[in-house]
Amino acid sequence: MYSEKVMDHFQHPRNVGEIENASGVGTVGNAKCGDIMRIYLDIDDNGIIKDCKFKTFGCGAAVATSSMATEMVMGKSIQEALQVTNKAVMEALDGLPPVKVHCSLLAEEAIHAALWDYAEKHGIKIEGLKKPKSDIHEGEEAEEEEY
Amino acid sequence: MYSEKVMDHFQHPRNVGEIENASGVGTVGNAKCGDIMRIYLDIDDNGIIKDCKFKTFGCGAAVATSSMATEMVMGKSIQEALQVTNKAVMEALDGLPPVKVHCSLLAEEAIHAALWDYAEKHGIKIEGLKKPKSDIHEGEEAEEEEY
Amino acid sequence: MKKLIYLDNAATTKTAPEVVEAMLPYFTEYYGNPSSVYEFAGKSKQAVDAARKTIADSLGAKPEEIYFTAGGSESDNWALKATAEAYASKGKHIITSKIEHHAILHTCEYLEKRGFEITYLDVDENGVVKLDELEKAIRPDTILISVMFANNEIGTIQPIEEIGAIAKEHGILFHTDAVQAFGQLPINVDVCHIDMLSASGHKLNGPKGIGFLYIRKGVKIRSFVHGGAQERKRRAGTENVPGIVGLGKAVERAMSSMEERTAKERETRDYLIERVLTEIPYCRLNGDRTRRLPNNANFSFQFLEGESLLIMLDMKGICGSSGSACTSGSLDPSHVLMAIGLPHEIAHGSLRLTLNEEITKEDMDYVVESLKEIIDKLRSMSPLYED
Amino acid sequence: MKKLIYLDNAATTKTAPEVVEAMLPYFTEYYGNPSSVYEFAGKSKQAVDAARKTIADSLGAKPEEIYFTAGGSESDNWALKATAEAYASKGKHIITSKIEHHAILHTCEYLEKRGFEITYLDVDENGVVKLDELEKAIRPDTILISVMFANNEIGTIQPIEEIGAIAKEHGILFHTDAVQAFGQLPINVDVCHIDMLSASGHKLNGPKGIGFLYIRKGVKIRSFVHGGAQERKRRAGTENVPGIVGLGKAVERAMSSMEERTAKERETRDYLIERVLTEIPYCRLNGDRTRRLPNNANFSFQFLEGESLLIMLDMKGICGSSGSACTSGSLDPSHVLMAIGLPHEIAHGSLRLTLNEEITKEDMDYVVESLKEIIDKLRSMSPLYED
Ligand SMILES: Cc1ncc(COP(=O)(O)O)c(C=O)c1O
Ligand SMILES: Cc1ncc(COP(=O)(O)O)c(C=O)c1O
Ligand code: FES
Ligand code: FES
Repeated sequence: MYSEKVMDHFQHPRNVGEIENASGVGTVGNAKCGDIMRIYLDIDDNGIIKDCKFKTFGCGAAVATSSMATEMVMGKSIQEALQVTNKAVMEALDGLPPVKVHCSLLAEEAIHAALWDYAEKHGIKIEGLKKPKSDIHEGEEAEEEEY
Repeated sequence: MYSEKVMDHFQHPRNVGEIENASGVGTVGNAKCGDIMRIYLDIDDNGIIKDCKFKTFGCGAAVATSSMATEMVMGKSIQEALQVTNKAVMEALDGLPPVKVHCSLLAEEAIHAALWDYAEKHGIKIEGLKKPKSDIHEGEEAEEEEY
Repeated sequence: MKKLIYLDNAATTKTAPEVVEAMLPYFTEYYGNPSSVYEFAGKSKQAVDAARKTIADSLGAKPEEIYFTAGGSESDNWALKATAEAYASKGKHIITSKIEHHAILHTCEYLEKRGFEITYLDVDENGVVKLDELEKAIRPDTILISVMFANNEIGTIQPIEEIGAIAKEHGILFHTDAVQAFGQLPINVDVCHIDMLSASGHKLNGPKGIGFLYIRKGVKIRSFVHGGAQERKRRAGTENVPGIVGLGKAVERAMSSMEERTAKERETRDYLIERVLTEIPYCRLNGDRTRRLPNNANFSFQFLEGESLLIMLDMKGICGSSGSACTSGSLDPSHVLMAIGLPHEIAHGSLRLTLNEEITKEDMDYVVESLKEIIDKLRSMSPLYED
Repeated sequence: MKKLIYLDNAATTKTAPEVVEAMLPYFTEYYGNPSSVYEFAGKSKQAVDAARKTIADSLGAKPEEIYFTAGGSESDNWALKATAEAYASKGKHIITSKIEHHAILHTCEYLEKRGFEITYLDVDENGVVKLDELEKAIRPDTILISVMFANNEIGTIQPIEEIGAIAKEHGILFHTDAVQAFGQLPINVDVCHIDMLSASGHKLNGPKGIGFLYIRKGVKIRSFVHGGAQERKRRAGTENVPGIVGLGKAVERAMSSMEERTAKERETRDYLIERVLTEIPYCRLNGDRTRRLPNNANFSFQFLEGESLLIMLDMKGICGSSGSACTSGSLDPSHVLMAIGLPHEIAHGSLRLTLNEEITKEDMDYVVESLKEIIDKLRSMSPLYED
């Protein structure tokens, strides 16, 4: 069902945990399945993500995409981090089954939420970042036809 | 599907053939399946059935019941022959599958038709014998439920 | 063992030993439910996917257009009933033929009782559907044309490509019951514009109790069996994994051997037809002489009745049929033989012999000699003969 | 080979080797179509009749009340849809429960769209249908009560005898989905006043793709699959002879071993439940502690999610499930766990382990140790834990 990369990240998730006094924390829930993800960011004065950790209550795909997403944003600038979309994460994981595409949105949205938290705390505005919803719905991906 | 006795009479039908100048000949068709049976009777002056032959265009059960019925009426008086009902023939054959019960009516009706022919030719009336229909329908037997 | 010449391959076939072989591991080793999460069940899922792909490839279809069912009858019921439901708002008229299998005809009767109107197309004396009648039967409210690919009794192959073209031209869905044709004839669903196609495993040396319905992507029919999310939510029920694997293997086998196998069957069959027609009087071949399934021969012998003939053949170790096996509970003469215009008593004396690749000309010699003897005997008992 | 502890016997079971053994001759040796006239097919017919008798005997039913189908889902669909059709003139109200299998629930939804009204009975916190609610739900136009014999997720056994008595008292037909119970619990259709009963072969070490519907004589439902005259004209399609034979053998096997087998399963299962409940914190057992299927355990572990748990168990060679296999396409939490009142996030962390007779206490020790390790790991990753 899952690719080898997904299984690897699921079995050995990178960057699990919390960051004390994080620069930004974002928690999102997935309205579709009820799963929850929280991301902690440590951002230095140059706007570079120095550290990133996550906690996930979710399926295998959720764990793996969180893990991969934290790896992908690490060391990046805020603007670069905004490019880490769920599609990019999925590609890096060699894909997800169609029914699991929505799980990858959790990671993307949690990063956005953490960045938003950071921006609010520091009173700045991040170009291209919209206020995250606490519950995300997916819109893009093609649903399996229902019969 | 068929009992051993039915198979025996089917494989080695008794009294197949025609009787020249028969005392009575009866032909009946089965409205249900389209099959046809003809019975020839040779009746002596004392009203005893001396010989009996048949021809059948019909299924295994039709052949076997014809064969058995001819054996059963042979040597009998006309009144006794009237007692050779399809039930009696079926019993003598150790039964027929439900869907084949109607076939046994052919033999009974053919005997009746031959006796009627005999009675007409000789200008007599046989007690208890009704004018046979050329096409017989069954009424008695229980139909399989249709769903 | 008693001699056995099995000539009823249109009723059902022997499951090929390699098909059974392929199925076996899925009973006791990889018995997992393909819908389960754990890796162990992945084996079952892969096997199901592989079979689906084999079947799709054999028809020029996509794997996601193949839906497994319990057999031809379920497929036929599904196609007709679900189309009727899904498209009822567009119209309530369906066109089929007079010589369909009962799985179609009785389903049509069911639909008639529920307000649908069915046109039953006539066939010519060889059992070929009349295309001009089809054209004329089409109405604005026609939602479906269902015509079988080849007939199970007389083997006649229908002009499916032409029918498909007509259906397409009028924007009407086209279903074909290919239960007899699949595995015997090459079929491409695109070439023939087929929207739905029914097939059954046990007719092509696969297992009984498994079949499929091909549903072209975009056709909006729903489930016939509701429940779990199997078969892309369109057909509920735990997948019959061994059955599906067996079906896949049977299709692989049938496709790769088709040319050679059917050539051999055709030759042996033609030898039989030739001998019967020349050596047995008062006899006719039913169905088209050439446009017929390679393994099918269907004769009518005057002055005798089919069941007696069958039983006597059986006593000689020859398995044949008269009408179709599924209707042997019934006493009516074959609706197919009536539709090609045979009178009742001739239809009654019909015999279908359907070959497989193992049947030889020597077998046929034995069959012909047996037939001659039996037919003589039955005719001598018949009140219709020598009248 | 990798360690494999198969604890998903409610999803499907291994086909017993003696069942496969019994089936084999009917693939390649006695492959005849049971409806055929010749003697060769008699072997198939006798085998089908024998299986039918075994099954009927096991339920206290008559052989002619057993109709073979392709499995539990078809049986459920047939029972509901055909009753709805046949009795629509009497009324359009059906009563079922909130914890039925989707084969029932989705069929009910289908009927709702077609003008039927369905009452879904509540269950108590153990998953037992509330009899007083049932009494209250009955109306003059109620035509059917359908309540499952035992639940597939939490194993709760329903008060079927009482429900049957209520149905009978009100002259309402009573169907029960016994797919999980049949073979695990003794069932007598007369004692329980059951009018229709669904069962599926692969849940009791029989083959997949075969099941049956018991229909009490006199119940006027018609065909679901129309076509040939098989199954007393009520279920068309060439009989799946090997499947039927296998089902017969599986039933024979299940009935003769029931007492001993279920006693062993119950003991091993209770050992598991005891250890899990005492050794793993934030955990509950779902379903009734004693009124449950002998092989079923269903736990909820707080702060973690089911799929992750399943995958990690899988990596240790343990096959379990969360919700039912048939719904694993879906993301909704189990409707059964919701119906017994679990909040969403607890329902989400549920695990069903269903045993077979081969599972030992040593296996369970391994399962418990694995569970502890995995649950620790998942909880440490959870944003809900130690909040
Ligand atoms: C209670 C119940 N009913 C019906 C079914 C459906 O049975 P099948 O998958 O054999 O069609 C199942 C199992 O999936 C079940 O557990
Ligand atoms: C043309 C045709 N359609 C449908 C069927 C039904 O198939 P099954 O018996 O596998 O359900 C048959 C065979 O019986 C057939 O010959
Ligand atoms: S199913 Fe909820 S995150 Fe994947
Ligand atoms: S079926 Fe016609 S006489 Fe038996």
